[in-house]
Amino acid sequence: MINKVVENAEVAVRNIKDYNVIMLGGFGLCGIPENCITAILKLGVKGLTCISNNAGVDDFGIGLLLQTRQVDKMISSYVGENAEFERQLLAGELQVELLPQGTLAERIRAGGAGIPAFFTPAGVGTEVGQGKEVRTFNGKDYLLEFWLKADFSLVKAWKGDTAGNLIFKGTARNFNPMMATAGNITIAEVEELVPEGSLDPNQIHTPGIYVQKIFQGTNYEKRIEQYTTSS
Amino acid sequence: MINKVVENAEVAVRNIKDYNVIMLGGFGLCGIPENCITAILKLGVKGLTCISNNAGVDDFGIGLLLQTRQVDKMISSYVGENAEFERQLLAGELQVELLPQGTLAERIRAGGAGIPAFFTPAGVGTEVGQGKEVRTFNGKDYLLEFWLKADFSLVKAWKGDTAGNLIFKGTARNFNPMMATAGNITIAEVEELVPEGSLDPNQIHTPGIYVQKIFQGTNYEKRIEQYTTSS
Amino acid sequence: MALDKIGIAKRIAQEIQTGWYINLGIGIPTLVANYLPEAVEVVLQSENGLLGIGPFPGKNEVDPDLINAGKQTITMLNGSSLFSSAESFGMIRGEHINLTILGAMEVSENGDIANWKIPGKMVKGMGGAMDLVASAKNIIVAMQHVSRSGDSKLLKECTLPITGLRCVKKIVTDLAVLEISPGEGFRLLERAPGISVEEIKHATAGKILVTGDVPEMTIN
Amino acid sequence: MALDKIGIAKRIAQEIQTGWYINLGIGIPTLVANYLPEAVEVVLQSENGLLGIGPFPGKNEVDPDLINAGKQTITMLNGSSLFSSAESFGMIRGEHINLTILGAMEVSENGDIANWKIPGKMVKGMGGAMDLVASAKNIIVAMQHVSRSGDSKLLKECTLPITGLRCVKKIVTDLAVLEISPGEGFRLLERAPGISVEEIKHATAGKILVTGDVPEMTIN
Repeated sequence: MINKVVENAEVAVRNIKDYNVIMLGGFGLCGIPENCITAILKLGVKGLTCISNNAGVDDFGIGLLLQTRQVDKMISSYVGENAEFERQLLAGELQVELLPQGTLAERIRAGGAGIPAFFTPAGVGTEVGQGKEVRTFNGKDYLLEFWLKADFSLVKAWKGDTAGNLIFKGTARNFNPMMATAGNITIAEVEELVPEGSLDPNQIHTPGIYVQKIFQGTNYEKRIEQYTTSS
Repeated sequence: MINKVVENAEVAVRNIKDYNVIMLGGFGLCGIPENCITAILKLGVKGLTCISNNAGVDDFGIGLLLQTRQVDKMISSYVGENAEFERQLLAGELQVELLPQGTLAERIRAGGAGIPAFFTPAGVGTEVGQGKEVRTFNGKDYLLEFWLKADFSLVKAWKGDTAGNLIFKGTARNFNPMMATAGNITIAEVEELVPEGSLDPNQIHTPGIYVQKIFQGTNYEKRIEQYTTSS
Repeated sequence: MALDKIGIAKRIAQEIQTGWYINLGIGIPTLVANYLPEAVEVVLQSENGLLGIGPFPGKNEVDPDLINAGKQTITMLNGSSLFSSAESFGMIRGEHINLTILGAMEVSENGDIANWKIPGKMVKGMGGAMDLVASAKNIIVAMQHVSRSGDSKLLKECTLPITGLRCVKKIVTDLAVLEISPGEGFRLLERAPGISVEEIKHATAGKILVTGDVPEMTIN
Repeated sequence: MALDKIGIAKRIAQEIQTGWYINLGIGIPTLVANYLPEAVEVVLQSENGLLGIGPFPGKNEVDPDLINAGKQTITMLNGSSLFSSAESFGMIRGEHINLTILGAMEVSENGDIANWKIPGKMVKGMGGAMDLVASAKNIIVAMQHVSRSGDSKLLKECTLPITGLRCVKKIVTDLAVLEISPGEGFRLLERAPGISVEEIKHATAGKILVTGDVPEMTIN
């Protein structure tokens, strides 16, 4: 099958350019493409538009790219807990577009699935609905929302094979599968890269067709935001 | 967890009424709810609208319900190879709405996912597009299509647990997962019913929330339409 | 005496029926899970991709790849399932969730809710709240009846940016249980132990409907 | 001499580049898989939910739960993946498939295709064809140049119900290889061995463009 393996994160991200639109998987710090973020820091591209449910914390995840001022715009649903983010936003240095989480997820899914627009009830009558087309179906109002696509999608999976097939683990799946479908180039970093034929075809979460580059990630920190135990 | 198990197909389908809209999973004869179809034959309800990619063959699958004249209308994408179907259609005894296969799949997915309408390129400029709203996005024309829902969805899975979680096998998955989400009542028949906790949460194709009734199927025939071998 | 957070959670727990799938917001709603009667069998959804939230993990069970929507480490139950954010919000928009319990900064007498933004202060974002309130068949709000500065949070109209219109069904506060009676106002259903109807009326800026004797809540 | 079905399949196989994901229609298109050069690495999609179609099974490997879109029993390859019909057509509509090869009853000189219905005769349905032709970046049609009754299938305008508008890129028939030159007509690229330009012109009802010497196909 077609082999998608590249050597490492630096090689994988090297075609990202200034002002590109990039999607980054993850919910909070769970399931984020840690290696790709580090490689983008090193690459030094500027003016990025980042589509990601959250914006990381001050010193981890997308927060690192905010510190280096590589991001011009964030499209997210929740950006709490990030002081540098707040500073840049209030200083007018960062554009922010906030979307309902389900609308964000569905717009990305639509981008990958060739659906240019769809109707959703989320945000009707709110700031989110301002300027958007409203239509009534069965007596309920819905907003017209458009697909989202990216120049590059950066996703993190648990296991992946050389053909680009991916399996996620736990709630680290979150936005990764949709983003994998919506990138012009999708780069997958995986905790365990295995030969094709090692994964059960029936258990693949993201078919390899969506993935252009895959590499074995290293040194995963997997930082926990709210360490909570029963005892 | 909430237990969805019922005794058998007869118990599962007994609330289906005359003139209900029912979805039936499967592609050709692969992954069809054999036990539910037999139970509906026995139940004798009439005037059904059946949403299914295909209409079975003369003497198997939905073809059986056509023979007994229990079906008033079919919504499908491909209905070849069924002489009784052809006879009823030409005699005006059966209404048929043909849809592009991807449109059918997406309309069902939309029904389950609370998306009342979406735009798709399939069918623009064809009979399928007649009377439908056309809109241009990025220079390409798209049709507005609406969600599909059903009174009952009948799906067939490989394994299922008492909480209603389902795993499909091979290409028997096809329309089953979306239909499971779009039925007011979804009935799942499975080849192997296992206790909750037996299936890996990471490998579930259909979460149990979509399934109202589940039962252990029996005597699967799994008829092959085009038996083809390399030798 | 006004209820504490645990009291509010315990009262909401009484609303829950066996067989329901439930989404619990951050804060008081999360506490509700701790006070469900043993016989009530429900499934809790976490909108980041899990059905069947279990208890918090033991110290040796903590898994950074398994968190709830509040980013807390959690566990799964037998019968749990994992899925993507698109599937998760498909479940929510498709009205497969029976009950949503969430906090609010303001609720209006027609059921509007505001809980995502305070202009001029930091905007953290709406997360999944707008999807949840736009779709849920049954929404219970858990909140304090008045703000820290003493203003009523039950208003004729919301003053903060709206999260969703005409969606709240019931409100459980430290003082009362009320339901939205569309076109009429807040219908007072129960009083917190020792709280008078007059005190509740005084704390409610929106129109409040009181019919006959209003019983006191029973909280165990 | 006009090509037979295998000849058409062999000629189309030459169009295929390594790294492509391809959807093959029923009939001649399915045969193309048999004539791909060894060095060309492609992945075949079956729209009922499989990437990585393998050879037909041995008699002991037949699995009724594993079929292609033509309902034939098949096998999988290492690296295959399975998915739902919604995901499958998401792949198709989202233009993740590099090439679609399908049969046709008629093609017009602007690239319209008709292949799903003959009014008055049985309607079998369009299956996935309308989604495929509305979305594919690259569509090659495999068909006979003229019908059994001797009528050209390459027309100024289609007479049968349309499957898709302005979508066909290239046509490989028993007589010729042609590409659609938008706004101009069918551009003749290659002749079948021993077939003259005149014969092809005669068999083509739509406008045909011939520039310079038209080479003969090379088929191994």
